[in-house]
Amino acid sequence: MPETNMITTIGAEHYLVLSAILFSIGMAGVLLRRNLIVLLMSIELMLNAVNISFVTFSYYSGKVEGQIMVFFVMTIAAAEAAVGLALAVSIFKRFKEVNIRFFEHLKG
Amino acid sequence: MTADVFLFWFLALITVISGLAVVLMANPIYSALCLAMTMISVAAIFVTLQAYFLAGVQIIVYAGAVMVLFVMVLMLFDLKHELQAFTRGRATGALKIASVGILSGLIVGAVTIGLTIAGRSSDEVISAAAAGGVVDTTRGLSEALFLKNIFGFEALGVLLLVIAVGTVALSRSKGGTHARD
Amino acid sequence: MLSALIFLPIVFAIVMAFWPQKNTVRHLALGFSLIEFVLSLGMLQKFDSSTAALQMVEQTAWIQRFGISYFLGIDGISVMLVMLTTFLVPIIILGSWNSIDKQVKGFHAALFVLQAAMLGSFLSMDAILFYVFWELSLVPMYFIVGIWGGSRRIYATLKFFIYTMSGSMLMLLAIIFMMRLTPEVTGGYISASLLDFYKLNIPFVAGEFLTPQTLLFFAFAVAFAIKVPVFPLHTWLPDAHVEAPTPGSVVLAGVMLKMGTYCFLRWVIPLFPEAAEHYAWIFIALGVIGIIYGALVAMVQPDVKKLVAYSSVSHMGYILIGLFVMNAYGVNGALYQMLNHGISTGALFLLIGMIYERTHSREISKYGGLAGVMPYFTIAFVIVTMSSIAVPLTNGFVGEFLILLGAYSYSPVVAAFAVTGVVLGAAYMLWMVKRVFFGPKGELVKEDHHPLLDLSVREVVVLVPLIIMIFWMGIFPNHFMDFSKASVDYLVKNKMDYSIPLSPNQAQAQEK
Amino acid sequence: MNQQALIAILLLSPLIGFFLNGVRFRSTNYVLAGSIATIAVLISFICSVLLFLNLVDLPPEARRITANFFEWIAVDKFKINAGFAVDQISSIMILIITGVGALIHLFSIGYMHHDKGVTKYFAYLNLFIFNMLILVLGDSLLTMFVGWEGVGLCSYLLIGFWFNDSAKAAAGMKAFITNRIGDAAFIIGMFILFMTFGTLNMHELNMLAPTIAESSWLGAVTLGTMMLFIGATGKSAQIPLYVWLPDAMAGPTPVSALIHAATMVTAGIYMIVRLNGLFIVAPNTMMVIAIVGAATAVMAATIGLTQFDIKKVLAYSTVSQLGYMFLAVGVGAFGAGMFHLMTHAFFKALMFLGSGSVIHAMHEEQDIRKMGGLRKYLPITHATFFLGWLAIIGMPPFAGFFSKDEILWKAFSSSQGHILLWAAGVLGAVLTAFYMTRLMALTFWGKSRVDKSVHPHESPWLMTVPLIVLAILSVVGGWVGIPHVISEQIGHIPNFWEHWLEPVIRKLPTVVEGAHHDETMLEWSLMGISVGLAAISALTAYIMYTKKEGASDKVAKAFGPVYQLVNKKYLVDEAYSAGIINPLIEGSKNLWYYVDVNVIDKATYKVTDLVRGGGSFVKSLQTGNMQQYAMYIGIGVVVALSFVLMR
Repeated sequence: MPETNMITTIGAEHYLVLSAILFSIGMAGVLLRRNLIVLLMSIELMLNAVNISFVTFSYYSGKVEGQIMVFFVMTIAAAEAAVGLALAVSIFKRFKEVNIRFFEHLKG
Repeated sequence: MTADVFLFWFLALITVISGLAVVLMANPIYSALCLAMTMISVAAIFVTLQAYFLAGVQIIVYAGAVMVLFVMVLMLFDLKHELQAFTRGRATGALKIASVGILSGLIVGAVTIGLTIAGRSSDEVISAAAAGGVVDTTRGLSEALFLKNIFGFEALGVLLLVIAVGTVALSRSKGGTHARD
Repeated sequence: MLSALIFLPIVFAIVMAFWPQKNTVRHLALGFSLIEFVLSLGMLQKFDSSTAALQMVEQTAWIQRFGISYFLGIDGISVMLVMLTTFLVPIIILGSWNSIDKQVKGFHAALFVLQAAMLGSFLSMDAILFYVFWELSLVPMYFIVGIWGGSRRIYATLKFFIYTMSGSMLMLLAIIFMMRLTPEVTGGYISASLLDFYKLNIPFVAGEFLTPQTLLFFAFAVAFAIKVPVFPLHTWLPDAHVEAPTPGSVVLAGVMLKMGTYCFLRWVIPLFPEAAEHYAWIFIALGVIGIIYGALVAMVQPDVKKLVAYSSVSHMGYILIGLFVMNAYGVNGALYQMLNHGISTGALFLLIGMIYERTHSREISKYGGLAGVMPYFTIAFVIVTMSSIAVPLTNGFVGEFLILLGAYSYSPVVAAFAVTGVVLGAAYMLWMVKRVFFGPKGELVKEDHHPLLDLSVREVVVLVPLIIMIFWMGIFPNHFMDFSKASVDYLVKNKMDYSIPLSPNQAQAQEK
Repeated sequence: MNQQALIAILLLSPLIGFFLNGVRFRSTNYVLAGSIATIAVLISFICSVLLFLNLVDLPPEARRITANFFEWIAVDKFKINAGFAVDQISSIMILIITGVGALIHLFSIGYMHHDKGVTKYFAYLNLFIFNMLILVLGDSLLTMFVGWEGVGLCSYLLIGFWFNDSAKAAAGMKAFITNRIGDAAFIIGMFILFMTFGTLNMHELNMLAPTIAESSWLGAVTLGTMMLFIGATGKSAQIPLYVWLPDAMAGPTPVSALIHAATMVTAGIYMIVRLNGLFIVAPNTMMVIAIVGAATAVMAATIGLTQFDIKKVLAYSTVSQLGYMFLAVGVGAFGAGMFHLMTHAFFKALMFLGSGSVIHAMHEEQDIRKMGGLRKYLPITHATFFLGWLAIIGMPPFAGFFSKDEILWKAFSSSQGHILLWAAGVLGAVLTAFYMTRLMALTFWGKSRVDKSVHPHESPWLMTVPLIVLAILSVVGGWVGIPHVISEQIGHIPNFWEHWLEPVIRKLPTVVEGAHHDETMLEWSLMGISVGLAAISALTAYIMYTKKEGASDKVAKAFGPVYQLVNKKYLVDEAYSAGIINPLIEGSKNLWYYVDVNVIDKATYKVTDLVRGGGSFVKSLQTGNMQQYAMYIGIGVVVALSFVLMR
């Protein structure tokens, strides 16, 4: 594939690479940030990245099932955010901070 | 350079920048705002992929509901600028960044190699898409959702209910709603 | 018959555990063990010593899916060891009459379970069944040492357990591997029967280590070598012996070590004949090292029990050599030496236990001049010592001589090195006897506050059968060897293509 | 009576005596114990005599009575019967053992009557006789080995009889262990012979022995016989394993007489004579035997010159005389070896018992410097000892003369012989004459140096009767083997001894050239030289120790360091303990400490540490830090993905 086409012709791989980059950013956030809320946001980023992939595959294969998955993912993401935030709230109540290290208390 | 192409590059740039900002911003409020930005640009990307219904849902559910939830919690905590945004430990930090980098590199590599090996250049894909045509996406979506995947849909409903109850149970104060501590 | 032999002790153990009276526990246990002994005599009566065939076979499916069966049988190789086990247990019970004073019921129950497990591993002809019994024997021993042992008993038990266990793991792996090979010979289904194992023809390439037969051979051999114990794997033995209570030491030295050497004969040599032949030199060399090393180290031990433990290492070295030279002299001698060692070392441990009961010390340097105080004890001890250092007309001589003869026909060099054990053996035992029994009265012998009484009637009753056996086996070895000769000769002749015949006719047919 | 039954009774009688005394070993009834033991041996003696007469009745070539009682060991081709054989050689031995044994038993009743362990003593003594009989009667090497080890055991028990003395117990132990070294070689020798000839039956071995002498040093027969000879050096106290015998004098004196002079220590010579058919075809072994024998004879004699313990002198004398016997068998004079064995049994047993009588009289005093002039207190002992003295220094016509002269002549004339061997023999004879005279002079003659508190008294008849009988035997015992050169002069008395042994002894040719007359002259002159030198030597010693006080000290001073060295027994014991025993013990301690404790155990601890370390490493990964967990997931995905992609 010639170099010029990479820029001028947008294909599935462009979307997928975008999705990968976004996913990686999200993952970096999960791994590196200490604020629980930002952590949750990073997870949302990762989920969104996955959604992009789904929609891309759905579009390029002409099948609608990919979008169904996105639908489900969104629901799960909402639910996960709710639970995560609830946990954040209870952590905050106890330690007046939402640092991830308080979860170390979950260690046996 | 057509409008489509320009639009993709523009949206991609915004998505990546705002995504990076989510991770890098020290103040969680800024992170939240940048996340909203990302959500919106992702919704726009959905539009370029002709997933109009999903784009709408993305805006409403994510940029609307979820983001509000985040911002509300942040407000509730009244968090100021954090002293230390990132985890300690250089070695583990480097390891984490390295693993993330390698992972993204691997995915990108996988994507490009995978598609070329499969021998399906994007042109063919586009033509296939045009031929097959996801013309009426919203209708198609609803049919797929409510006819084919009804069980999954219902299951998700149950899940949401459980989550709702669980969330309340987690965040309530001891001794029930009326108790004072 | 064989099932009864194995499971009767378990029934005894259960009865023992629920026996209401404390005072009669020992009498009951003695009675039970005598019943068991009489039963085994009945078995011996029915045993046909003229054939190498497997006798009194019992086979029922157990876990059919994996071809595991409850498969018992007895032949000349195991018969005398079974007798040794049933013979020693009543003696042990009588010998530990006074020395075990806590949890008497538990002790005797453990002893019976141990007996059952040992008999089981001598009699089972199915790999998995064997493995079960083999491992089962560890458990009661663990408790016997761990509960009734000396001050460092926990260390000793742990060492003993972990050593043996790590060997067993290797063996289990090898057993499973071999079971996977069995469909080749059984026509499609998996089998754990030893007889099917014998039929296997596992490829062997000389010089290449990573071939199935070599690996399996070493897996089995190391497992058994730990139990024997062979030279570099022996260090658990002195510790276990020193910490074990007297009866524990007797069982350990008398029977449990024999499980290792017996399995070399039952498993390793017939299953992997090429590898065994090719790598025999390793084990013979280790045997020689064991003889000399054990003797030298025994010589400088300050503790009597440790001395005897190291002498076991030395004696087991002889047995190992006898097994691996793989000729009729060596193997017959080794099998005989197993019995001898069981009796003479068992007797030595009993004797040491008796003196320990009186003085609560095993330090050689604290004794001296015991012969003047306890003459009967001294006579018994000297007789057993003579057996241990293989003076002719005692049992030890016959076995040792045959092993050396076998070693000589394998290689004169081996015999030349092994024969130094004859000298060193005399040196360490007699030096110990000199320091403990002769010379001026030592610190412990002089003291007045615990009068050193000579042997009681009970102790005499314990020792007399052993001493009778020492001479009987030394003067009329044929009475005992005849039981095993047919099987051993058959094994030696057909070791490359061995399988135990199931009937005398088959044995004769294969002979031709 | 049936011959087999005779053999059975012969063997079992002392065993029964052993049991009868053994079960009541605490009794101090010395009369009962002694009677049981002595009668048991007497019964054996009667059996021996009957068997001997039976043999005499048989034609010379068929003089062999065998008895197989049961099959002892039978594995594959290795079949050993509990079989016993009485032939020309063993019949002599059983006569000596039971005859001299009975006398010593009798003597012991008197000697041991005050000892608390008297019953035990007699039990051991009977057990010894039993084992010794097995040794000499066993028709295969292995049955012989049973007795061989058995007598070693009894010797151990009897040397350490007074076990409360640590040194005595140690002497017993030393004897047993030193013997064991020889026994180990003996076992190897048996293996070599069994592998070569397929049998251990001595009769068959002699038959199967090749007819042509083996010249190689590594031939089977040479090696096998060499190993057996090493076994013999242990049992018969030759260089380098002789060190136990002098220490063995710790036992009761009759034991020294029976075991360490008359019977057990001669087992090595007996064994070689029994296997003469085999030894004779191994000239290299024969040469070694002859050299070792000659060297021992001279060396032990020199040590004997300087000892002051009456029993030690006799012990070294025994070692020296045994050297003579080995010299004899080494030059192929098996008959002469046996002959000397017998005469030595008589006069050495006599001298030991005599010394026992002296010690008894002196209340356990053994130092000859504290004796002297005992002749008037112990007339019978002195008279008998005197006869024994004449016998041992080889004065004609006493027993020792004939046997010693025979050996010297053979050492000179045999094809295996050599003038140096002869010279060594003569030197040994001269030294023997000297130290024996010295012993006589210091003990019985000259002035009394006896402590005032001690009142020596003659022993009771129980002790003197055996002395007298043995003294008679010491005088006449040699007359059964009078050499031809002498018998020709005194009326052709046949040489019974040679005649009797002829069918079972293979002979080497004599190499002395020339006519019969020259040979006779040579033999006469050699005889004259040795007897003359011995007589001069004895006379010198007599003068030195009785007439000229202090002469001996002057000589000792003149030789200074040499005297000290000899007096300290050439420091062989010290060399052994410094060179072998101590390094062995120290080395073993190090072996235990380093190999067992520090290498093997440490290695296993290392393995457990490894497991534990691995465990704690994995444990440290589980921090509870969720982000780290997420990282592990990430790394896992990376690894898995790259694995998929790289494929």
